[in-house]
Amino acid sequence: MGVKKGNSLAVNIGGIRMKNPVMTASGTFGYGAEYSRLIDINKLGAIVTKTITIKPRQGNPVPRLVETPSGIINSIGLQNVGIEVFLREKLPFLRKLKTRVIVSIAGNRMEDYVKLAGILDGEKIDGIELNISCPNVKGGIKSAGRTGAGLFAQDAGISSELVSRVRRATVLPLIVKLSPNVTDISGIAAGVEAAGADAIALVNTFRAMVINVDNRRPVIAGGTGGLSGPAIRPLAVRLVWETVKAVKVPVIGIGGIMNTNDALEFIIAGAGAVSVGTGIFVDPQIPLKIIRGLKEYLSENRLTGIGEIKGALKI
Amino acid sequence: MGVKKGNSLAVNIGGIRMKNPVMTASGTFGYGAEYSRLIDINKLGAIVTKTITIKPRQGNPVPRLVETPSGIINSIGLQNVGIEVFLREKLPFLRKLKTRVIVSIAGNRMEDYVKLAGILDGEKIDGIELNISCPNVKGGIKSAGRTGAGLFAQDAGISSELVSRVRRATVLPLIVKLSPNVTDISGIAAGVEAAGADAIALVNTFRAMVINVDNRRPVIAGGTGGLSGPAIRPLAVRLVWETVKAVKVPVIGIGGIMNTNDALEFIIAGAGAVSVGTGIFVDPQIPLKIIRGLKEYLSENRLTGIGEIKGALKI
Amino acid sequence: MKQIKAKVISNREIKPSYFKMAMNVAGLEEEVKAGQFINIRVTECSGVLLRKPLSIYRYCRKSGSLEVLYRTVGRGTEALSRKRRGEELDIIAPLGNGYELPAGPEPVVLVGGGTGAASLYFLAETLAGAGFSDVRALIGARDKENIICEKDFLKTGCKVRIATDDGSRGFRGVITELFRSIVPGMKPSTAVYTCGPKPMLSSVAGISKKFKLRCQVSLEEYMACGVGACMSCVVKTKKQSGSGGKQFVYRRVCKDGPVFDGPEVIWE
Amino acid sequence: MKQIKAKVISNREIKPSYFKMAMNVAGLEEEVKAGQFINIRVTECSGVLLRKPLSIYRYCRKSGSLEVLYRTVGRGTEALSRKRRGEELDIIAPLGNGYELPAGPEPVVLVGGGTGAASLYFLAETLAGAGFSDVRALIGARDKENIICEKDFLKTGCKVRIATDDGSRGFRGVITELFRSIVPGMKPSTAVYTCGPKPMLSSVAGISKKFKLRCQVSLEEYMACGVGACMSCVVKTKKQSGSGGKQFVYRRVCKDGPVFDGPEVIWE
Ligand SMILES: Cc1cc2nc3c(=O)[nH]c(=O)nc-3n(C[C@H](O)[C@H](O)[C@H](O)COP(=O)(O)OP(=O)(O)OC[C@H]3O[C@@H](n4cnc5c(N)ncnc54)[C@H](O)[C@@H]3O)c2cc1C
Ligand SMILES: Cc1cc2nc3c(=O)[nH]c(=O)nc-3n(C[C@H](O)[C@H](O)[C@H](O)COP(=O)(O)OP(=O)(O)OC[C@H]3O[C@@H](n4cnc5c(N)ncnc54)[C@H](O)[C@@H]3O)c2cc1C
Ligand SMILES: Cc1cc2nc3c(=O)[nH]c(=O)nc-3n(C[C@H](O)[C@H](O)[C@H](O)COP(=O)(O)O)c2cc1C
Ligand SMILES: Cc1cc2nc3c(=O)[nH]c(=O)nc-3n(C[C@H](O)[C@H](O)[C@H](O)COP(=O)(O)O)c2cc1C
Ligand code: FES
Ligand code: FES
Repeated sequence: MGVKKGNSLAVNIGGIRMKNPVMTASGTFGYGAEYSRLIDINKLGAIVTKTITIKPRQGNPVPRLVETPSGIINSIGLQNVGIEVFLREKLPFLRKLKTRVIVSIAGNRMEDYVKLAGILDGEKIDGIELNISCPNVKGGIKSAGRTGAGLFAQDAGISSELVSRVRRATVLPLIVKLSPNVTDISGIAAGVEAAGADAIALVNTFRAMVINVDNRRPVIAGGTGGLSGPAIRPLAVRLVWETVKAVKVPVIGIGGIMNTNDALEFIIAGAGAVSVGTGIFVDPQIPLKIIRGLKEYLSENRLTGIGEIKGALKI
Repeated sequence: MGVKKGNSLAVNIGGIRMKNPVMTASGTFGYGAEYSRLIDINKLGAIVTKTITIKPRQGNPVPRLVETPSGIINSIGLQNVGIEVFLREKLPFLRKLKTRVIVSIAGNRMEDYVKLAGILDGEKIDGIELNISCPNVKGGIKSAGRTGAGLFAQDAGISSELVSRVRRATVLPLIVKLSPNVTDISGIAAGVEAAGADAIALVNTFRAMVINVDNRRPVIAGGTGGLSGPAIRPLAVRLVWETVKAVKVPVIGIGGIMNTNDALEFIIAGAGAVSVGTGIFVDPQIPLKIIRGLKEYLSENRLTGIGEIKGALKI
Repeated sequence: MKQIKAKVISNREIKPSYFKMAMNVAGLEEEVKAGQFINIRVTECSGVLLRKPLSIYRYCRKSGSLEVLYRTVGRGTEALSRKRRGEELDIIAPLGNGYELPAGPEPVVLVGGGTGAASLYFLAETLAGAGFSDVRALIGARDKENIICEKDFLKTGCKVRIATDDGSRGFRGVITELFRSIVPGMKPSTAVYTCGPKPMLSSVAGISKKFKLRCQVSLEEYMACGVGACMSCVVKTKKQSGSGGKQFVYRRVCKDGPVFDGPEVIWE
Repeated sequence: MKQIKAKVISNREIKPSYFKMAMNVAGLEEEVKAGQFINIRVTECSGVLLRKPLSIYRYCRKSGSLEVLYRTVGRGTEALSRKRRGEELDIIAPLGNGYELPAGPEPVVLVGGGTGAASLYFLAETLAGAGFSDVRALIGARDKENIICEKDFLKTGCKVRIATDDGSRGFRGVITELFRSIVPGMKPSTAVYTCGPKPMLSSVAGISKKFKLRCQVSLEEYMACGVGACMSCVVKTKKQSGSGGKQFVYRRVCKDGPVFDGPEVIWE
């Protein structure tokens, strides 16, 4: 299939210029190096690192993972090396890559995010993703001094407050990753946009539970975990579509993307870029296959740029 | 596998005494008759009818259905014969059955529910299920004179108000079917309990979208539809578990139940009964297989009644 | 209607991506009519969840053998194509109303597009058995590689005409054009049966109406239950007397159909 | 580590629910060590999503043939068991660290439970090739029907002892009891390798420690990526010097293992 000259996959996601709109989702691509022998990382639009916290985190007890119909549930609990080791041992490898590097960060309290953003502000990275939606760690709303035990991203007011505080700590492009575990995504999305987010990523995982009926315990050691994979794709596409209608900043579509068709669904729904998460485990080639597939789709449909189909949904 | 004498599957769901806890979910079992040549309906714990409205409804344009990974999305739009034809033509068949008959009702406005409950109050049925959570019809919060375009079941206050109004219209056991498309199920569940619900059923479907990338239109004619099937089971189990912690009335677990193991997950999470929906399409024998399977589980585990494992989750 | 385990007798690719599968349905104990279909569970893997509806292409009550003819278009039909002799399939059969045979010895025209030829072949066989001697089959496809059932029709004694979009066999053009070209010569009592893609059905129904021929169309719609319970598979039909003020009535392809009288259907 | 398409050479049931599958991995171009594993995509159907990790049971660099030995326990392994000669599998191989061979010509004891025998057999073959002459294999299973690889071990020149829980073959009782009974006679330089269910590994590691034998254990954990990226497959290990105030360190079975020194692991 010949690719027409001038076809362009380049996108600008809140100030991050990527050569194509295909990214890897936080937590599924480690710190990049792990997959470097299996795929040519330089071809990716961007890498989002595993979420980094101030101190190293041990993460949750095992089992941390279970397969479900067309999905998986994980509860890693943000096991990561901490910002110090990350900067010293992981970032140098990432910097050498010819792809955009986005560092995902999280904390138990708002101050943690602010501090991490401040530390990263001086580093040669392309953007920061605020993971305010991980269902597998404590903290969140309660830690913000409010009632309720939800995630930051389950409360519009708290999400906005967090984003505006982080906004003051860095000039780097700021992506805010939202939770799908909400009644109304559009209010939350509009709130973080107003607070200064340059882009919105969604979805993070859906809180889920599997029970072992023999020992009558949850299979995931922590009780619940987060569901990802093809099972959630139709939910994620709907959420992205609703979010796109509510904000002007670019939206990164995530959730069960396994091939070009899936990526196109998100883009047509309005996503400016897409991230592959669980799909990486199934076939590490998926992001590169999607990049090729998108090029072909553009040629076949005589389009000159991916922007032409972004949000092209007829409804 | 010999079944020990005295094993009992009998349950009491908000005043509805069922010989076993296995039901069919609204909208997937028609008005009962459709499946009568394929399975012995009399063996079921209860049947929940297709949701009935005051006037007959045409339902939504086609396509109304699409398959997704381990799930289906539907947007039937409550096509039904209306309460009059239901009482005249469908109920007589149902009354002859040796199973409990629960009539699901819905309307665009609160008054519709009240009126329907009033009409059904005089009929020989075993209970009413309030479908305040169908994602495929208009009405809901807006029709209650509030702002927002959600379902009744996405607003705790409106849900409670609706239930307390219906409560005054009937002495029949009242099951309230909730939506999983919410940030916090426990508040809504507690609210409808306080308003007089005798039982809570969940989940209804998750709002979802699939896009045809060739014509760039949603596959479902109405744009979005509701996701059901095994894909959502881990989400439904989690929601039932959270709900059970928030209320004292029985909870009916629904979502992707395909076999005995799945049913047991819900029961161990705390459900008093379970409903099979999408599973019926895949294999109409599933409810009966589950009834046999539950009996075997009781024997194998030397339990005398299903109540012994209800909510037995160790966490 | 019965849910039974049917053992695969054979399952072979008759031409690229077209398969014929025979299975033993000895337990069926029921009359089977041309135009009816079966609903097959193709895999235990939840990635393909729903049963797949396929028209009955052949049925022999004596041997208990039932055949389907299908094209692999997606996950479900591909899974089906990997089934081998001896494997058991969970099927629900027979489903739907089936074609209504003509009352007298009228001439009959069958218009089949794509895999639509499968159910029409079963009808041709039934008609031959019932003594209908003037049966013409028009089979259409994109190109000659996609023409199916030609020999089958010939064996029943039909006169067969072929149409291909690219002209690689028979009439060059769409089958509806071929149909339109022969209709003027038909007797007014001619019965028309058609099965295939919706635009073709609509066009055949329209032409038949114009020439006052009775036309039965066999529709396809996305199905979940296959037994009339879920309301997924509806088609807009003209309101019957007594259906109130509505402009149309949605009827179920699986239960009220798949065969409808052409004029009943509202084509959109 | 490489992702390649491997053609199935053979896949047969060696005893009820145990399968041996050979595949062509000619493209691998890499050394393969006993104790390493491969990660197989068993189906395109999303109902079984993750790759399935299986130990390398045999590898012949010259012919490019790699074998696994597996038991069908769920959807994934069942799908694998239906693969036939000529089908292509998407595999990532080789993964993990593998067993470290003893430095000198020490006696070696292999303790395998269930399918754990597979990777130990590959080790036995390697040891035989490297000139180790005193290798003893203890194989344990529920009953004699579940004993695997006995002949394989014998062919490498091992001394083989069997233990079955029900006493239907060899020693009656758990394999760890058999191990405990022979350890007192072993030289202190003996190297112990063990693979199988976690309680068995823990026990073998404990006994080895008591008798001051070096013991390597091969662990299993639920895996998603298999390459060290996702942190799903961790095991609690003793903190190394320099890992701060933590009581333990989670290490990745897929990347830092699956083989660990017995004393490293915190058994819970
Ligand atoms: C009454 C009836 C009779 C049929 N007879 C035949 C036949 O004899 N031979 C034949 O080759 N095909 C027949 N079909 C079509 C056949 O059912 C579909 O090709 C098949 O279901 C596709 O499944 P898939 O998983 O391979 O494809 P998918 O990838 O799921 O879908 C491909 C396309 O097939 C259609 N389809 C998928 N699932 C269904 C479903 N459950 N019900 C209806 N349509 C669906 C959709 O339009 C979809 O776009 C018939 C359909 C109906 C409704
Ligand atoms: C490094 C390693 C080497 C292995 N070597 C062998 C071998 O040589 N022979 C053999 O028969 N088995 C081996 N196993 C176990 C094998 O991977 C599982 O039996 C298989 O994945 C089960 O998949 P399933 O879909 O059939 O079963 P499921 O129904 O999914 O699960 C059955 C059980 O298998 C385990 N399991 C499932 N998926 C995984 C996964 N992705 N990773 C780890 N465990 C899982 C779980 O404990 C689960 O309870 C090995 C596992 C690991 C981690
Ligand atoms: C094993 C695993 C670990 C994850 N870790 C993180 C994380 O550290 N930070 C984060 O923001 N999201 C994390 N996620 C969520 C993914 O980035 C992604 O949002 C989600 O999995 C949905 O996409 P998918 O269906 O393509 O996997 C993780 C997901 C998985 C499966
Ligand atoms: C085709 C279809 C029609 C449905 N119609 C209704 C309905 O009329 N009323 C209702 O309360 N729920 C309806 N539902 C939702 C089911 O009752 C059930 O809550 C949901 O499908 C989840 O269960 P499942 O995963 O077992 O299907 C429908 C579901 C399907 C698939
Ligand atoms: S498929 Fe359910 S009504 Fe036709
Ligand atoms: S399986 Fe991903 S880190 Fe081991």
